[in-house]
Order: sequence, then C-alpha cells, then structure tokens
Amino acid sequence: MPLKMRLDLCYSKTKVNPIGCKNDRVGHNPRSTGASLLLMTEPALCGRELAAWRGDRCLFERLHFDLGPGQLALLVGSNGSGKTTLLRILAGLGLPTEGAVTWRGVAVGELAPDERGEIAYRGHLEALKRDLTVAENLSFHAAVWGRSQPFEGVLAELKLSGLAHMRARYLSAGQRRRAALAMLKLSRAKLWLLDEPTTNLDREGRGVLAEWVRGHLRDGGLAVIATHQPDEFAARGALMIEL
Amino acid sequence: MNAFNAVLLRDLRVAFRRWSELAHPLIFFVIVVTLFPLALSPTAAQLREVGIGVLWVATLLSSLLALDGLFRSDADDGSLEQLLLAPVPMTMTVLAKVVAHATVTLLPLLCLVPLSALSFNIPLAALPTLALALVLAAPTLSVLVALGAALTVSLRRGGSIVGLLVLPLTGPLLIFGTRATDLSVNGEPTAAPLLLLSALAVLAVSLGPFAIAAAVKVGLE
Amino acid sequence: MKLPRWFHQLGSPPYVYRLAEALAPWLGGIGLALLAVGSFWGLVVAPPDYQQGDSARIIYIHPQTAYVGMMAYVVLAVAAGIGYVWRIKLAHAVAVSAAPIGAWFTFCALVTGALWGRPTWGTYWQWGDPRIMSEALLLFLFLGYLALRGAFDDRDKADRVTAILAVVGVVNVPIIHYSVEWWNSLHQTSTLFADGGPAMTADMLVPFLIMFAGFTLTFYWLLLRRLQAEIVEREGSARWLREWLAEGAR
Amino acid sequence: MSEFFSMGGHGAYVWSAYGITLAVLIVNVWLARAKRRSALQRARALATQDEVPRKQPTVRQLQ
Repeated sequence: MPLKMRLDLCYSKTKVNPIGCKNDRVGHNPRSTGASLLLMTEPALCGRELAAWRGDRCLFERLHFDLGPGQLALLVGSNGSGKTTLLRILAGLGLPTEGAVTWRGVAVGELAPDERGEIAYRGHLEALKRDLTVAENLSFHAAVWGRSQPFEGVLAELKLSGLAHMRARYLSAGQRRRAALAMLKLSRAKLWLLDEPTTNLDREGRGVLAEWVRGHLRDGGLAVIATHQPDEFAARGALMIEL
Repeated sequence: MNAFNAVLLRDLRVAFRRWSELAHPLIFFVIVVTLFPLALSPTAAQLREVGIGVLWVATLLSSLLALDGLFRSDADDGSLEQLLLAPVPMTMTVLAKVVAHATVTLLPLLCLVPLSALSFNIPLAALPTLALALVLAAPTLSVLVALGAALTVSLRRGGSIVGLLVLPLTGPLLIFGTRATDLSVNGEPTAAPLLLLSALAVLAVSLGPFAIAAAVKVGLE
Repeated sequence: MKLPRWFHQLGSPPYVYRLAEALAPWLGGIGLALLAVGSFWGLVVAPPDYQQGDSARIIYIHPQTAYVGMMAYVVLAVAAGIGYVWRIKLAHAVAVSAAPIGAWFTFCALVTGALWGRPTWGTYWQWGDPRIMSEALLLFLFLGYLALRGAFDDRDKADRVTAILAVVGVVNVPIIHYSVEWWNSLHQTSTLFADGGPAMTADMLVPFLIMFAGFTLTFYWLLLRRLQAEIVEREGSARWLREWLAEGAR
Repeated sequence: MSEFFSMGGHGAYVWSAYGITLAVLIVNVWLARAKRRSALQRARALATQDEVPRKQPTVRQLQ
C-alpha cells in the first residue's frame, strides 16, 4: 500500500474545502523558473505549495520553487522566519503542513536509500561524537555513507590535519564546524542543504567553504543555503528565497 | 551490513570511552537487591521464596536505567538526524545501537544476577536455568526499553516517563522468567516458559526495530 | 488503492463535527435509557444468583465496563494507526478522545471487580486473578498513553509518537492477557458462554445484554462529544469554524 | 423495602458498585462538556482576533 495518498487526506488550516484534494498541484508547476522543464529523473529539487505552521502561527505558505543541476538557492530571513524549518523539510527530516518536496520526482520522505544518499544536510549541530577523534568521526561517516576514501586532503584544506587524532571534545567551535564541513565534502552528495554553515568560521574558513560551493555547483551539484550573509555565496542565476 | 557494523563499533567505542557510566546500572542493581532483605527482615527460607522475584524486578529496573539514554546523546549532538538521512535503513541502525548498548550494559548485569542469586540461597542447580532465562529475556527487554527511549527522545525530561510506558509491557517477561526459575528450583521441566521467552524475543527483535525507527523519526521531526 | 468517497468525507472536520452533532443525542439518549432500564431490571426484577446471592447483581456492570475499557483501547489503537499511516488528523483526534474515557471505564471495572470480589472470594484484591491483572495492565497502558501525550507541547508530534505507543500496546494486549492467564487461572470461566450454552437464566441474561448495549452506546456518545471538542480545539482559527461561530453557534 | 436495600447482606457492595459506576459516568459527561465549553471559548476568542497573518515567501532569480 503506497503512502502517497496521504497528501489528499491532510486537511488544511487554510482551506475551507472539506476535502483537501491537492493531487493536481503536485507535478504541475505554474511558475517554472527559466529554462527548466525538469525531467523526473534529473537531479532536481522541487517544492510545491509548501506551507509550515508552528501551532497557530504561519511561518510561510504557498512556497513554490524548482532547483536544477548547478543551481544555488539562498534562504534569507530574520531569526525565527522558518529557514531551519524549511531546510529540515527539504531534507525530509520534517513534514510540511501542506505541500510536497520532491527529489528526482519522488517525495523526499519516500526516497530509496541510494537516492537519499545524494542529499547531504548540515544543520546547527555538527554531528561529531565528542568521545571519538576527528579521524574516527570521519571514517564512521564514510562507512555509513558507503563512500570510504582518504580524507587527508580535505583535512589539509581545512587546516585540520594536525587535529585528526584529537578527540572532538577538545576542538574549538570553529574547528568543530570545519570538521562537519569535511564530512559534507566527503559525502559526495549531489544536493547540499546547509543551515548557516558559516557560523563560527573565520574568514579563511568561509573562503574555503565558498570555494567548495562554487566547485560543487560547477560539477552540476545543487545547494540550498540558509544564511544571513547571502553575498558570500551569491552568484548569477541563484534563487533568492526570502522568508 | 557495513553500516550495521560501523554503528555497532562506534557505539561500543563511545561506551568504553565513557566506561564509568557503564557501572551505574550495576551499582543500582546491587543497591536494590540489598535493600529488599533490609525491608523484609527475612529468614533464609523466606529469602529463597521472594529472591527470584526480587532479582527479576531489580533486573528490569536496572535495564531501564541503563538504556534510557540510548538515543538522547545522539539526538543532542546531531548524529541521530544524520543517521536518519544516511542511505541505510533506519531499522538497521536502530538494531545496531540496541545491540551495542545491550552488550555493554545488560551483559554485565546478567553476569551479576546469578551471583546475587547465591546470596538469596537459591540452589546452585537452578542457576543455569536462571541465566538462560535472563539471556532469552534480554533481547525483548532491550527492545522494549529502547522503544521507551525512542518515544521520549525529544523530551527534555523523558526519563521519568519511560518506566511508565515500558514496565506494563514487561509483564509477560516477568511471568515467564520467574516461572522458569521457580520450576527449576523445584526440579521440574522448564522448557515451556523458556520457549515462550524465546518466542517473545523473536517477536520483539523482528518487529521492534520498525517501531523504534518510526518513533525516532517522529521524535526528531 | 482508491478510497471511497465517504472515507474522504470522514477526513473533513466540519463534516464530522456535524455528523457527530446529529448522532450524539441519539446515542446518548438511547444509551442512558438502556442503562436505566437495565439497572432497574438487574437490581429489582431479576432474581438473585442461586450461588452468590444478591452480590451477583454487580454482574450487570462489571463485565460491561471492563469490555468497554478494552473496546476503547482497540478504538484508540485502530484510530491512531490509521492516523499514523494515512496522516489523517481526525483519526488522531478520535484516538485522543477515546483514551480518557477508556481509562475511566477500566478504572470503574477494577473498582466494581474489587467490590464483587470481597463478598465472593473474601478479598477485595485477588493478586492471583489473571483478569484483574490484565485489567490493571490495561489501565497502565491508558495512563502511559495519556502521560506521554501530556509530555509533548507540539500536538502533531504528540499525535504521531503516541500512535506508535498505542499500536505497540495493542499488539501487547493479547500477549499480556494470555501470559497472565497461563500464569494462574483462579477465575471463574467466562460467564456468558460456559460449556453448553449460556449458564444464565433468561431473566438475568436480558438485563445483562441490555447493559452491554447501554454502556457501549454511552461510550460512543461520550467519544463523539469529546471528539467535537477536540475538533474545535484543533481547528483553532479555521474559516469554517469562524463562520460557524459567527452564525451564533452554541 | 429495607430488604431490597440490604441485598441479602451484600447491599454495601452492590450499591457502592452501582454508585461508583454512576459517579464515573457523571464525571465523564461533565469532563466532556467542560472540554467542549473551553474549546468553544478559545475558538470564540480566536475568532474575534484578526485572521492569522499569512506569509508567502518571495522567490527571485539573481541577475
């Protein structure tokens, strides 16, 4: 029994319509951006009529966007405007109150493990085990993602080489953030979802990250970045989503 | 399977690096077992009669203590949400975590129980059955407690509620476990309760991970 | 799977609210009337039991409340399961509404059971009795469900987490029941269908069954009333509710 | 009449069982009503307020 029907049955806070049948909206896109009539199988992230409510408060509604290969989306908005909520919804960690997010045409909550591996999410928490060394953390991550590879190069780029065998609990906040970015880079995901990735990073670290993002996009990757400094990443053709 | 091993090894490693915490449930168990004779002011015969029940109840309570934080630390540092997003079925991850924690917390506890049984004058001949019953009950017990931990993963103070959720479900374990030990003390055949314990274990291990994974997923939403 | 239209309608809060409004008076009226008739019949008309005497008149409330408590748990678990799988918020509302009623009825069954046990077995609480233990564990399941619910601030999350607990609980209920039964059987066998047909005489059986129907209907009446309150609470500022209130709803 | 109330000596048990059941029913009815009343009260309070502000994010492409 597929769970796809669930969209029809979620009743909404915004509609009077007793039967919230919104099937017709999924897959149909009135505001397609630019060149794209995106194929279902193409690595593309689509948001359809997204709405999120916190209790009786509306964070956003009727959010609609398409993101194709090589494209960047920047999420901007004041504190509490729903940037993190939206990113978690895009990652499949949260459910939108209404609407659907698809990756390659499949709802993000229902992706097969392989397709899920194409998406990397980095939130406020670094996901480092404090009792393990940086190297142990990285190799655990690689093992779970099935992408074991040498990480010395990445660590060197982040100036973490000397710390590889230090337990994560002794790292500074900025160093922890760098280690988290190393995991992102090593994940080799197609879609990067980053929640304020520059927090705690010094100027040099931000430079490395910005360079990585540019390289990622050049290679046909996608990225959605929630940030208060969109200028650091902004590029021609990027989507600006203002919450 | 690689991912299963990776999670298992990682959790074991983390547990051993915080080894002092591993001792808490054991100490708790010893204290509970010591308190009962104090409360009962017993004779040797009386002790033997209540001993089996006391040991089983103390084991249930200690395992509750041991597995309560199973998902909490991973949720706090963000690694749980990364595991949810990883290209690995969450049931597998959950199972690995439960196995790891049961190994480091329940196993020492199970070694302690037969020792304490001697102090309750439970005959030596009954100890193998007691140990076997405990081993057969351990999977079900870990799955149940892990489920409680998963249901409360997003609650700041989930600890007090876990017992409320889990302990009523452990009724059958307690019944079959104590019955098996009782029967063997009286020198009667113990196959029936032991088989029922294994049936429960199979049921718990095959269905439990799905419920636990679902609970973790909803908890992090 | 294509679901029939009425199933979709049952996902719509205003529709269900109105349906409940239409059904509730009937359920409540008939249920309470049956309870009144059954109690009178059981207390006054029916003869005393030839073995237990007049104390057996508790038979017209104890098994019924116990049954309703169990039924409430099944309703709770089925509704919660549907709500979880198909993400129907109304199903969660049904589950939430069933829980406190079920807990009260189970509590009632335990108390009446104890009051029946005292003249029959000479003790209020028979630890060795499997049905008492099952009932007590059922009450704990209800209380655990309610406690877990109360611990969450976010209603949607509470719905989905407690649904998992409810489903796990309902899988466990038969296991608990049979293990407890196996553990010890002191209790009299089921009253209605002992070997060779009903052991009760007709003048006892009729009020016995009337009370079953009465308690069941009363349960559904209470459920619908609570469900209405739950819908209003959940819909908060939905437009149909505003318009309906503006029209001067009670 | 007093014979009816004594229930063959078991009156205390029978009548308290029925009494408690009645009390539980009354409490349940009262609880359901109270819940409904408070829910409607809250809904009315919400209805007098303005509708919740909705926010549609803007999506634009950088040139």
